[in-house]
Amino acid sequence: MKRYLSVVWAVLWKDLRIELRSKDIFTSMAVFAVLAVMIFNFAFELRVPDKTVVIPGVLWVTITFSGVLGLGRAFISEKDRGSIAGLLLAPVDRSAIYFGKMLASLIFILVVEAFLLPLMVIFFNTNFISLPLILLLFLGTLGFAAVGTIFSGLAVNTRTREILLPVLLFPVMLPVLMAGIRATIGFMEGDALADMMKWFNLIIFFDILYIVVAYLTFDYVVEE
Amino acid sequence: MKRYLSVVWAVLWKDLRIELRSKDIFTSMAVFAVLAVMIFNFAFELRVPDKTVVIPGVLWVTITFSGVLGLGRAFISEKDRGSIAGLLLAPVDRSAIYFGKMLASLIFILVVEAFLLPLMVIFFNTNFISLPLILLLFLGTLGFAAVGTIFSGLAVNTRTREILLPVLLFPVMLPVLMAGIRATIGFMEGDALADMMKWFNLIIFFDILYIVVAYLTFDYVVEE
Amino acid sequence: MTTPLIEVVHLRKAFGRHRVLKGIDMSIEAGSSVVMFGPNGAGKTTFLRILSTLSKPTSGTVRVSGVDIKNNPEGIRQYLGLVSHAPLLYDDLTAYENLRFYARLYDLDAPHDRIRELLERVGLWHRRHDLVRTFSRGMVQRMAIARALLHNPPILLLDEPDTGLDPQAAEMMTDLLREIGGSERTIIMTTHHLERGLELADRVVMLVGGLIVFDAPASDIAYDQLRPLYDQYVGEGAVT
Amino acid sequence: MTTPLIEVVHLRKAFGRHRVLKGIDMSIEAGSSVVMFGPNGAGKTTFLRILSTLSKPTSGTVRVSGVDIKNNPEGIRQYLGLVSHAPLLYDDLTAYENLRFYARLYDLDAPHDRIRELLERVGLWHRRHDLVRTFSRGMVQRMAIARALLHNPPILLLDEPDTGLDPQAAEMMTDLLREIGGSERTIIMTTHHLERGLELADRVVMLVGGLIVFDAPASDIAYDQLRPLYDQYVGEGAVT
Amino acid sequence: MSLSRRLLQILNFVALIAMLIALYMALIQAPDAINVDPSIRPAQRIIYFHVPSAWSSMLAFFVAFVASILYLVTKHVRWDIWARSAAELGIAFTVAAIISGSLWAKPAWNTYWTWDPRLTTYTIVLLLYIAYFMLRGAIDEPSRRARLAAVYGIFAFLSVPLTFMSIRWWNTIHPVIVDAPENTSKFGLSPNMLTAFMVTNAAFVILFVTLLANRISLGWAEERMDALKERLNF
Ligand code: HEM
Ligand SMILES: Nc1ncnc2c1ncn2[C@@H]1O[C@H](COP(=O)(O)OP(=O)(O)OP(=O)(O)O)[C@@H](O)[C@H]1O
Ligand SMILES: Nc1ncnc2c1ncn2[C@@H]1O[C@H](COP(=O)(O)OP(=O)(O)OP(=O)(O)O)[C@@H](O)[C@H]1O
Ligand SMILES: [Mg+2]
Ligand SMILES: [Mg+2]
Repeated sequence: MKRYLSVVWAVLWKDLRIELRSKDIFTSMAVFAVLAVMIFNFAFELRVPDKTVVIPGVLWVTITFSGVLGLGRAFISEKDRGSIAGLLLAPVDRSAIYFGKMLASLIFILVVEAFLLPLMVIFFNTNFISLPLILLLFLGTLGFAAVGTIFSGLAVNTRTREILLPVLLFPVMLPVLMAGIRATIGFMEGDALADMMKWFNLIIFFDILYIVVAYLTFDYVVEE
Repeated sequence: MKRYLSVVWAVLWKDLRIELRSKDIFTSMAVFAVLAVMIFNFAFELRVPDKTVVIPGVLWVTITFSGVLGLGRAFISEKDRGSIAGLLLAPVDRSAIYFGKMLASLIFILVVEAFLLPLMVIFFNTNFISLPLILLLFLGTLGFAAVGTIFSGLAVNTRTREILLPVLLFPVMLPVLMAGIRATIGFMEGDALADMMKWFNLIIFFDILYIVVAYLTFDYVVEE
Repeated sequence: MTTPLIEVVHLRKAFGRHRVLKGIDMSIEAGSSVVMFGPNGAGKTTFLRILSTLSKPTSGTVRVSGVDIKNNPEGIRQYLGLVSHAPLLYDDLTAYENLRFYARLYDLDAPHDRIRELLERVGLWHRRHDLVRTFSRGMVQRMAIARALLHNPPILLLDEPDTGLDPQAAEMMTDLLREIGGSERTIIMTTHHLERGLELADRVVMLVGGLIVFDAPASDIAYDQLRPLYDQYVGEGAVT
Repeated sequence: MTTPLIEVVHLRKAFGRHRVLKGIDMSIEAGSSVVMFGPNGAGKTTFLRILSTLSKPTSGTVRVSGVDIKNNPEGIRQYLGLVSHAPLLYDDLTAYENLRFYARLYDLDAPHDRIRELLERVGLWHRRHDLVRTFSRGMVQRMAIARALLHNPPILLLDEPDTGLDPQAAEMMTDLLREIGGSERTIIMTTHHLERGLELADRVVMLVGGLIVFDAPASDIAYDQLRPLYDQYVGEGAVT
Repeated sequence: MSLSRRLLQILNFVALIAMLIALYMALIQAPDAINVDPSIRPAQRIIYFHVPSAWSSMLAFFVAFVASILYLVTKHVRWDIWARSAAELGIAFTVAAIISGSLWAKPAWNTYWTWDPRLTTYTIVLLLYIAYFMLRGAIDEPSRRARLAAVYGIFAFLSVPLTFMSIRWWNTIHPVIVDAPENTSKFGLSPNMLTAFMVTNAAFVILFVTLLANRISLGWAEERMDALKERLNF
């Protein structure tokens, strides 16, 4: 077990190191978040009477977008010099590699969210942040990173990528996204927390499902 | 001139051929576009009295974001086996390479739009498509592809790579994006075509400006 | 007779309709150095990739110490070191960081000393803080060798490990290989540099068109007979 | 005396603070074959990339037929063929499509016949409809050579063109190079395979640490003196 | 060398005088605006800081634009130094204009910030040049950095004029002075105010030129230091 965790950590450390090498990555993400919110602001400004109605949509779309951007990169560094093969040669259960890369993706998306939330509060001039919302975002992001990482791995495998990526990613992510949006809307409208437990449960259920399935299938995704 | 056009065509053909093989760029753009529209649709369904008010915003935002995703990959095939160097060795004005890649990006984004429009009509249950709108989209996309292609070349030369692309591209694209949104709102509200000429003129003006500047500067972007 | 370290039985591999390995049988004793020659596209890389567990055969089995590698790939990977056509390095990590990362994956004790030792051997210690991205081809290949030897694996699978190395680096590599793993180190290596291959080999194999056409102890082969022998067995050597 | 075809004057190149080429002067007559040896990291690739217009020198000039390549890079590229460390091919195009693409870039007449001729020469005609992604290393290298020779360029810049080639393919390459461009073809080539280099060369240059330390006609060098000579000039050959 | 240093000192001195004059014109010579509510008349004097800052920022970006073009044409480091110096000052003036605008907005519009097109487009200009410096930061090799930044500097400037036009094309709450006569009624400046307005603008241009000259000579010093470091293999 210690061995397993140390491999997870090694992979995570390596991904973080590569990303941090370009120190400006976080500034880029922050500026990106500003821009995205500004574009939305422009887009909805003239027509939507109360801009706060668009907050849930803007929030989840921005996260999805920056997430897709980030996940697309997750395995790109592995293609550099065939280095994915270097990982696969490690004498360790390959799921450790999966968890390392998944955690790295999770951290990147969470960092973007940490920039995005206060920014949206400023731009939309409404404080919609609450502890349950943060929990919700975390859970949603977890599922997103879990599925996204394995699909990103599919994308480097030439044989499977064409068929699987689009077909799978889209329907698979939808339950979590929908539940996330519904729950966010619920928060904005001040619904009772109890009412929203069903969304939370749905997301947690899917998170667990995704992670278990990813754990079981990752080996097949990367093998040749 | 014939020589020049034949190089433009060669580069365009090559990019299309590779894309038709792997469908990488197209699928990631399309998946994102579908996700974004669905998210918006769900997000606004419950909260906005009349969903059609968000159509212009959703339309342009989705195009911009999925466009950036596609553009980020525009130069990735060139990194495969150092093949960008192969292009740069060609005894030809490098702007021909620019136009070839720009047209390829343009086509990818247009194809995504061709999917997106009917999809939005179905989801929002309003037929907002009209010939002037299509023309508008085309003009907007042209400027977007023109700038996006050259910035994609800029971004691959940096340490942060794809992440930097939206940061560079969005603020530059904003004039066109704003004009596009305003004009779309005009269409939706049935403004007279004459009133909207100023937006069309603005977009056309920027399109020409961007293409000319890109034509003049591309050489500097790819040289080492 | 003891069981050989590596046993390959009826190994076949096809990519779609294209049959690359057409039934390979081979057994390799612990401590031996097998050098494999063969024309481009013969299937050498495919063979080594299967042995390294990176690729799965279409049919046939590979046993290491009597255990089918299908059944316990993780256990076997610990004992393998691979130099492949791709150097398996991260462009955006420095030389040191790359090896540090692999040291973690292989759970080495005292990684720093080991990394230092190897980087000094391949002549890159003074460049350890430079990104691999900025290395020349030969420097990258030196790194690839250091990476493969990091965990001191008893079995070495080397796919043209000498490409891009300057003559002195190639000699350094030969010395390194002789030292590693003690008397039990087993090497399976491909190369197109016949003389250099023969120098390291105690067994020479030729693979042509997915079949082994020649297999003999290196001591049976005279240095200047090698090229005629190669031509004889490999034939006109068009790509298959 | 006529002006030499290629003149390199005080050429320097630094990457940031790292000085790679430290002042190279050289002139090359039309029709000659210059082979360049040197340890890993000496700057050979950097030198060839500058000649090929892919990289710009920090200072110094390169003139081809008396014209500074800065001033008319497009005009000069027509006459250059480059084999670099990267094969400059698209993984997701077939062998034929790759060459077809380059034929368009170079505006060849009768591209089909020329592509067929070259693919047959490098032994890949029967594999023309396979993606380059599925090729073995040597096959990719053969493709890289075919690509570089496609437009029959009078000046060939070859950076270790023999890597990954099997012995017969290497001979095929040597023959191909002898034929191409007629008596006026000029070759600048690097390789770590000293014997093969000497065979093709009529002038041998050694580059060490960014400086030319040896430059002599190939006819002055006896085959078996080459390695001692190399060791003498290159020294211990640690990476610089 | 010493001549240019002397010139720089003269310039510094001139700028100091100009700023003092500007201060006098803005605070003492210019009359109160009579067409605004008495309670915000003192705040109205921000115009003598706000508009010159905004205009100087655009001038700075224009200089950066021209220097970028010259860099690509000549490949001389001088123009890279000019471009990055001017862009940096442009950012500084932009921030000054935004802060002063915000301070004015509080009394005038009863909020520090609103997403009015003028304010938005101006923020975008700020982001454009932040992106410009991020691009610079993401490239290590000096000549490549200069080259790619120059390309971006050209594109970035293309949308700057749009900011200037935004108040003229869109209905915004942000006032316009320099425009077609029919729109100027509300915010017209009296002749006395106009003098002060012009003088402060001129003073800011002098300030900008002075700062630019100083920044450029600093840029050269940086360049020399890098060269020295390289020689010492530092
Ligand atoms: C944070 C808020 C503000 C920002 C970012 C801002 C930005 C700018 C910019 C960029 C300009 C120069 C461009 C041009 O002249 O077209 C400008 C000019 C000007 N600003 Fe502001 N401004 C702000 C607030 C205000 C406020 C509250 C007032 C007064 C009520 C004001 C009055 C003016 C005037 C009178 C001009 C000159 C307009 C002209 O050139 O015709 N600004 N502002
Ligand atoms: N992924 C793949 N898909 C289809 N065919 C493949 C794939 N990988 C290899 N091949 C084919 O298998 C054959 C053997 O390839 P392999 O790489 O094993 O050759 P090799 O003996 O290593 O040659 P070289 O000396 O050139 O490295 C080649 O014909 C190659 O085209
Ligand atoms: N982009 C770069 N950035 C920094 N340093 C570089 C870069 N490219 C090359 N170098 C350095 O320049 C030196 C010479 O590299 P070059 O590739 O020219 O060597 P080479 O003679 O071709 O070696 P090899 O025989 O290994 O191919 C090396 O020290 C290398 O690290
Ligand atoms: Mg091989
Ligand atoms: Mg080299």
